Amino acid sequence: MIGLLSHTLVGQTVQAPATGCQVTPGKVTGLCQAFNSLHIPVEYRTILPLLVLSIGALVLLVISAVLPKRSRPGLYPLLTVIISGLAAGASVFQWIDVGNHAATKAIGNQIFYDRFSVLFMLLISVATLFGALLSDSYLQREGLDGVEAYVLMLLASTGAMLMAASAGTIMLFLGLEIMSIALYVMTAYHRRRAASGEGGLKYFILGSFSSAIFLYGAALAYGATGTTQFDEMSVFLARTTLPNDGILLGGMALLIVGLGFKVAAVPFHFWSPDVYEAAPTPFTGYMAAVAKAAGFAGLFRVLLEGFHSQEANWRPAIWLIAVLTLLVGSVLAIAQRDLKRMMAYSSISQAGYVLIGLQSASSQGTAGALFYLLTYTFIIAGTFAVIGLVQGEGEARNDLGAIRGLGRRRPGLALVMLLFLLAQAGVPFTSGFLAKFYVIAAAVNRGQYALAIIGMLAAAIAAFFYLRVGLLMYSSPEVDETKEPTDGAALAGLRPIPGFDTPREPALSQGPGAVAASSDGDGAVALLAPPEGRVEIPFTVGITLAVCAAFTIFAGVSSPVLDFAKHATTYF
Amino acid sequence: MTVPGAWYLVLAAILFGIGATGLLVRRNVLIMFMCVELMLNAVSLTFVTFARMLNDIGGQASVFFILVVAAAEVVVGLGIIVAIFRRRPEATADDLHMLKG
Amino acid sequence: MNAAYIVLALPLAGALLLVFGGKRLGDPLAGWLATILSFGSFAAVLVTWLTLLGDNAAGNGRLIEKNIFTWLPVAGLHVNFALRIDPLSMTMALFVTGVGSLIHLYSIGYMRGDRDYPRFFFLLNLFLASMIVLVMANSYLFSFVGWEGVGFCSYGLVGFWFDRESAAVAAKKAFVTNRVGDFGFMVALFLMFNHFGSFNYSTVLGTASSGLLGGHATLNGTFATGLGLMIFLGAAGKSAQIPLYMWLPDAMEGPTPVSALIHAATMVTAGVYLVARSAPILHFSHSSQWVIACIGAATMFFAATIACAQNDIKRVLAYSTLSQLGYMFMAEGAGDYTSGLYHMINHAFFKALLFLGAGSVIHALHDEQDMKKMGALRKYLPITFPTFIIGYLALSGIPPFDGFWSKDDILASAYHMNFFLWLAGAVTAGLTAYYMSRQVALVWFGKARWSEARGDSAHAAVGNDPAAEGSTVAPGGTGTEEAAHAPHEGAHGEHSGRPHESPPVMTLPLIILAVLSTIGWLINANFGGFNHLEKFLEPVFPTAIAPAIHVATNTKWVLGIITTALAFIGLFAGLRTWRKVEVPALEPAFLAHGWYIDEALAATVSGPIESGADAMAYELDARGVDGAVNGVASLITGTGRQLRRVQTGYVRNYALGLAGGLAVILAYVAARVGGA
Amino acid sequence: MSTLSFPILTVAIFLPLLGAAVVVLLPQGRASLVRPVGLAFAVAELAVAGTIVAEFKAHDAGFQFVSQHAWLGQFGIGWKVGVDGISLFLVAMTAVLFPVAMYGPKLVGDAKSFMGWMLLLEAALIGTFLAMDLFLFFVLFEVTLVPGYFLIAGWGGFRRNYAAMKFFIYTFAGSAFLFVGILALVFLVAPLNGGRETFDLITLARYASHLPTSDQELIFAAMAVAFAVKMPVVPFHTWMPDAYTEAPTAGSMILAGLLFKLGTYGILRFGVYLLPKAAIDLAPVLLTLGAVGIVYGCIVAAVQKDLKRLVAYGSVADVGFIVLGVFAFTSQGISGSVFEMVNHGLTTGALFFLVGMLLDRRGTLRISELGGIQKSAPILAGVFIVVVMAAVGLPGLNGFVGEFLVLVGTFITHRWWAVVGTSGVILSAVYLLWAYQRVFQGRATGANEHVIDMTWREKAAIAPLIVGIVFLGVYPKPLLDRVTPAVSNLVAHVQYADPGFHIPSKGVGTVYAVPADQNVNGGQQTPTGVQTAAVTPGTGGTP
Repeated sequence: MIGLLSHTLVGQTVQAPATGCQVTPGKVTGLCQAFNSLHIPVEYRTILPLLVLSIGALVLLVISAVLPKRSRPGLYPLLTVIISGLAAGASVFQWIDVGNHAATKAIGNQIFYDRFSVLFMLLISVATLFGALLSDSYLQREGLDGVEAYVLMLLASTGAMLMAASAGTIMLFLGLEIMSIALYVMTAYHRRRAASGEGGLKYFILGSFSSAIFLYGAALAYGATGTTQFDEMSVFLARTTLPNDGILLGGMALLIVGLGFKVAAVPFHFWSPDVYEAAPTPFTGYMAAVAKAAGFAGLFRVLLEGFHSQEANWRPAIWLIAVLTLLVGSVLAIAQRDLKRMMAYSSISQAGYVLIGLQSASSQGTAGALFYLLTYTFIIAGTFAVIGLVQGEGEARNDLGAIRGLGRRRPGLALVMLLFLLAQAGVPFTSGFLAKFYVIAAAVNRGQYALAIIGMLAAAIAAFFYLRVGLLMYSSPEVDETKEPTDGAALAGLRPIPGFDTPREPALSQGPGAVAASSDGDGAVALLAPPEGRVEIPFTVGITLAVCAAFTIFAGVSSPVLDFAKHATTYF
Repeated sequence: MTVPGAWYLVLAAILFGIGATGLLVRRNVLIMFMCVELMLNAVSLTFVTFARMLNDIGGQASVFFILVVAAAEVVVGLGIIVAIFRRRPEATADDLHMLKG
Repeated sequence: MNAAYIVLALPLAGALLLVFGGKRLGDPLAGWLATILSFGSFAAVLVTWLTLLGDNAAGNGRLIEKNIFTWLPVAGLHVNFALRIDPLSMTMALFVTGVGSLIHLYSIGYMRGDRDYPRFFFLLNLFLASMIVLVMANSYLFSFVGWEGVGFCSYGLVGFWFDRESAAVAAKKAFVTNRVGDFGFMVALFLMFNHFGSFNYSTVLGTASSGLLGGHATLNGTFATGLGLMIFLGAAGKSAQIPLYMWLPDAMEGPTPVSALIHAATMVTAGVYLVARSAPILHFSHSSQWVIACIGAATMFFAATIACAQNDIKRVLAYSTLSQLGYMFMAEGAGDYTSGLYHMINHAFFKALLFLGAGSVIHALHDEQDMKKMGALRKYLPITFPTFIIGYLALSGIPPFDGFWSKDDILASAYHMNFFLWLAGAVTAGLTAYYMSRQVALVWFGKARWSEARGDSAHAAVGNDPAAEGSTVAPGGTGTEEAAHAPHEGAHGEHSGRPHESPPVMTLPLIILAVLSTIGWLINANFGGFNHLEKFLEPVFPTAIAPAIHVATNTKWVLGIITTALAFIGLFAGLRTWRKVEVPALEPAFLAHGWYIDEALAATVSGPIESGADAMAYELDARGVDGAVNGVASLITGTGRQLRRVQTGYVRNYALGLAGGLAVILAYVAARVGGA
Repeated sequence: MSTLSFPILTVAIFLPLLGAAVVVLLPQGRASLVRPVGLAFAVAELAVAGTIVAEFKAHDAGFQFVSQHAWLGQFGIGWKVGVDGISLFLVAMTAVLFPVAMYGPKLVGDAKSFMGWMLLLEAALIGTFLAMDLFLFFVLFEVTLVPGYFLIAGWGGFRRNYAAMKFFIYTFAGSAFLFVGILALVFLVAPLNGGRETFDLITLARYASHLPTSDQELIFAAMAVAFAVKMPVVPFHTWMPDAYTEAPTAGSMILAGLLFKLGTYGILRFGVYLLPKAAIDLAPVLLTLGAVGIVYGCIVAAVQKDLKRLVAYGSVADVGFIVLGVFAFTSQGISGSVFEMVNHGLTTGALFFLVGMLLDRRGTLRISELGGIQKSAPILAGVFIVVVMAAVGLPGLNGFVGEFLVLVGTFITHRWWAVVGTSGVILSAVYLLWAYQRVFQGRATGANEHVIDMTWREKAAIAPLIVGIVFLGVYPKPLLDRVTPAVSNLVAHVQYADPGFHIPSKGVGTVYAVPADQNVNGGQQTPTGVQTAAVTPGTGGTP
């Protein structure tokens, strides 16, 4: 199946005149000469990272077939890291190469070769790098180490890059499917966990349902505008005023629903909490970054590239979706007690902010959204890295109790986790704050005051559960029921901290009305004692955490990353 | 006499509707999966109709992509379904409700 | 010419020395240091007074201002701390420091053996300094600083024996009631600044040279009335007039020298000084003059009636002070500021004398304050008895002594203003004579009731932790001091059982004050043609502001004879009824309880305020506003829990959600078809 | 605008930051070193603040020691810091209060992270007072929340988690409006500023008054909400008693002493200075809230059962005075409110420190269980009564000067609010003295009999506050000389913005020159171009 896919890919596109085959890494040039009979111009440099990843996946498969079983456990993650590193390098080369001239279409004008797609390629390859680094120790611990996971990850990234660079709805659909199918299998990857299978199946059924809806939208759009290419579509729509734009708007709506599902916007978010909880932790981190980024790339291509002139029609719809996503995401996250599920809802809420950027439909809004996605990748990778470490063998302890008292057992790890939580809450001097600032600024610039305020209030609600986790880390490891606070129940399960306990009798502040906002639903849930023993931090995870933390602070304080995102939207 | 293009579109829309409701109503996972395939075919029909009406080859060509993707989906989907329902053959989609809340 | 600075510097230095070094100085030394400094300040005032008189010869309008430093330089507002030496401030300073020094001397004896001895003299010296600031300030604001400083010292001194609950409550009550008065004073300050742009007396009130009211010449009626009433509200707070008088009787909880100094001679007269100082303002609003006169008269009469029914020796004198202050305000209301001030000086002498005498009686009977347990003390206190009698005669207004001269002038000017005011004044003169004679009869004559009283009152344990509080609280809420501050009693050691004369350091001031109470007529007895005070104060109260009240001399003689007659009638009535045997409580309970005003006030005002505050704090704040905030939080978490149920876990429900979302968007799009 | 070569202000911000880093990185073994090192940095910061105060030229109304660096050029955001009369003494007070808070109260639990959070909080606070760039102000305004949260949650009382969470979320939600308000202002002003977006306070202030009035009022309202929550003004105050009561002694000293100044300083600098016309239009609303706050705060405080909660509610009343002063728009009113901010920091800081001492000695602060402590701890009672008298506003202590200036200033323009405000003088006496009487006077029973008096360490720690209280009360001239020019400049700026709004020039000889920087087409004028004629003193007595 995969072979078929890559063959069609390579076979169909590769036929470049001699000039096309400039100097590219060894593997490709050979094939290039062989098929120069077909006269379709192909510039490989436009899809270089994509090629690197897909061919890398093939190479990995071949090597695993050749080498004896269990020869060296660390080989595959190492190779994946090298491949994604190469892809990242390629996209940096592309960034310099694309310079600042306008977007050009390549590969039989199915691909947009501009800074927008290059930025996504960089983002996706970095996310893959982190995914590989985190999966290594996880898979060994769970006894699932094999080459399949890494191949799937590379192929999913290929699909994501394709989506980001697609110039037409069909190519977008193709990328969407390549990524989604790989993700379905990754979700169901953990054989021994029943939840993993269930999550995978749910994701599969709903994913295919939404792809069908997306495709139907593409068909209707094709019918209305006569083309599947975005630039031709916008030219057509700018030129003609359709007498009856029912089909066009229907198509647009369906496209929005299809891609809305992918980025888990409310009301299409139902799948994501279950899937995030089901999937193995490193894959969840990877999915949260890559799937969301690719989905938004698609949305931006469709709405800001294709339907730019129809702005008046789709902006109110996105406004409503954004508000729902912001509020429902935060509110539901408060009621959670499972760490991964809470992170799922929190990532839904974060998607709301990118929707704000989309809704303002300005180059500043897009730049804000890109910056948000870029910084979010680092933050979510770090967060899930810590969750992966804390949850222990067989993901036994996903509940909030797992992180309890981490501040005492591993102060460094706790500090890094605190940084990621505060970044997601949008506390200044972290990239999270600048991301929210950029997006809200774009909304305010377009006069969307209500949306801006709702966005910030959602951040306030979200801060509630981020800080609760933060505080849990610094609260006492021992859990004894006796010292349950009598008057005005303190926040669920947060006992006074022995390390920090002031030995005096509590300064009972009276007032009958002081009922604490106890967040747990069914009475004070007894949080289980945290797992004993030290939390070992493998080398690979250590690097990821360090890099993510450094980037989160660097992007939060200085402007280069901001300018990088700004340049990526020159052509809107 | 030539049947006007709109009829085909309506037929495709009906097919798509049937597929969607089928997925919502039926409990058996395989039936649900077949409904998705039905929806994809409805879309192919729409594409062909529009291609014919617009007299443009692009629409026809995209049908091939849809078929390819549908095939790929079938392979992977059935793989997962089999993996899960091997132990409990009579299970339906509703038995899978461990993840909730 | 910096004697003026010394006047203020000495007591301040004394206060600072005592607060830091007080503990080391110990029992008598701290007292002597404070007394010497206070006498030094008195001497400095004398020097300043003489130089002022000298200047007068040079004819520069008898006004000297001494600048200390700039206090508040804020854009338009510019306030300096500066002293103002003019006849009015000199008169006040003279008797304040004079009487103050005598009381310092007296306190050395009275307070011997007390645990917090240095703290007492620190507060006394600080009080003296604040009083000097109050009277010698050159601006309303600087005198306000002294005004509040005096309030704080009275708070400290009334609550000196803080371990007694009633003293602590009385101190708080005094301070808070004073603050109500200060509210009025502050509003007056704001009005002043808003209208004149400054607080200086010379700007606001104008000097003889610069014309009236800082060159404004006239003040419109309503503004003057408003300002005048606010100033009077401040004065009423400090001088315990009708609306704000309750704190003075309770302030008797403090040691007796405190009552003498603060609640008889100096602090309570601050209000009278302020009204006198603001004469030019009051000149333009007759209505406020009327208000002052009427309230003065009402307080005068009201307090006199209550005084007739008190059993505690100090509370009688307290209500008598209220009554005499009523006289002074009536005089100022009637426009006769000079006689008001003259009565103030006389009152300072004989009231201080009476209080100190009472103090020496209490001292002799080991803290016994209930007159029902005294009697026939004349044989045992040879010096206190005659001085007390002189004071008693002066207060009752018997001719040769001071009381008569000043009270008579006041009644004359009251008569000039309105007959009924004079009538009230005359009746009160009679009442005054009555209750004072009652007191003298009970304390000095009749049967010696203190002997069997000695047996039952709990003996104070020797040593300095206060004995269990004496439980005998005389009816009518007259808190007795009784065995509470026994410590200093222990110092005497001998328990002869028979009262003994106080040591010379206490009797000397009594003698001096007695002398002063007799020669008061020298100052301003216009019957005898002496009007030194009037001539001395002339530049402060020029005829333009306080037109001279000329009552025909013979009507003045007639009035004088009538009041003296009334006084003698009251005298004989009092002595006769109370002289012989102990008569059961003749006084109606109604008067004893101070017309039940205190209890009524507690029930109608502070009770509801208390529950209202409780309601506001717990219902409105804790449940209302805080409830709203917690409500929002639980609302959010509540919806969170409800929404969780929507996530059922069934794949088909999710697909339904997806389809529902699709339906909504399609409906929206359908609405937009053809639209924009 | 004197730009000192040596960026002393940036040093003032980064020094505590460096201190926090050093303290946190101290090796685990050397725990004993933590407090001395922390204290050293705090004292060093005090020295820096001292030099700033010393170097500050008294009669210069504009910003001094301004240092400016590019930061996020894309949005016109720059690192611009400067100090003027209004913010000078707030910085000085911060520098004084932190060493006292760190050194004075007894500390339980992990000293290392405590010192770290405290130094971080100090850096953020001083940065907020010095910020001249709206973005920098907002960022630091928000950053103070995190250390505040962890100080309460880590070392607080029994219901600390609830109180800390409420403190964070309430203020964080409030600042959402400030965030949107600032952005709206920046983007509305951009076209006037030649299309360039800028967050610089001076340029924004110049163009902001040219926006349509409705926009100005909306932006001001948004900012007012955020600052009202932070101050806290009455309806938004419910987080404050919980936060101050549950915080550890040092925490409540800083929270009550400094954190709520962000709100009042913010409304003055970024509300009134930026949008004077809107400030004038919305003044009645805030004045009413202020006056109500005074009365409400005192009454509710009077009936509290917990001494610390009582002192906390007292702050609501003091906020009322400051709000009254700010919205009086007269020199006296605003200098009074700036002075009151400094006062309140010292007085409430001392009060919470003393309450903390009581808590350490008796273990409980329920007033019903305390009584007659003066008997066994006279010095503690003596210092307590001095601070209580300062809070009540006894002349000769700092409270009176601030309160009097505020009330005089407010009386000129808004008479009846001032009268209601003056009632606060009585009510504050009631609740504080009643509390003092129940706690310190009366008969001592049970454990109250042997309460040990103040130790040398506590005396040394509280000494600077008491000296400050007395000195500012007796001789406030040096402070007022530096505050008044900046305030007069602000008042002239307000008066210029809305000629209709006439401020009667109170006092003889007050001359308000029209500030030169108001001519928009003029060059890059800076407010120091303003000449407020030196105020000729009234006809004070001449010896």
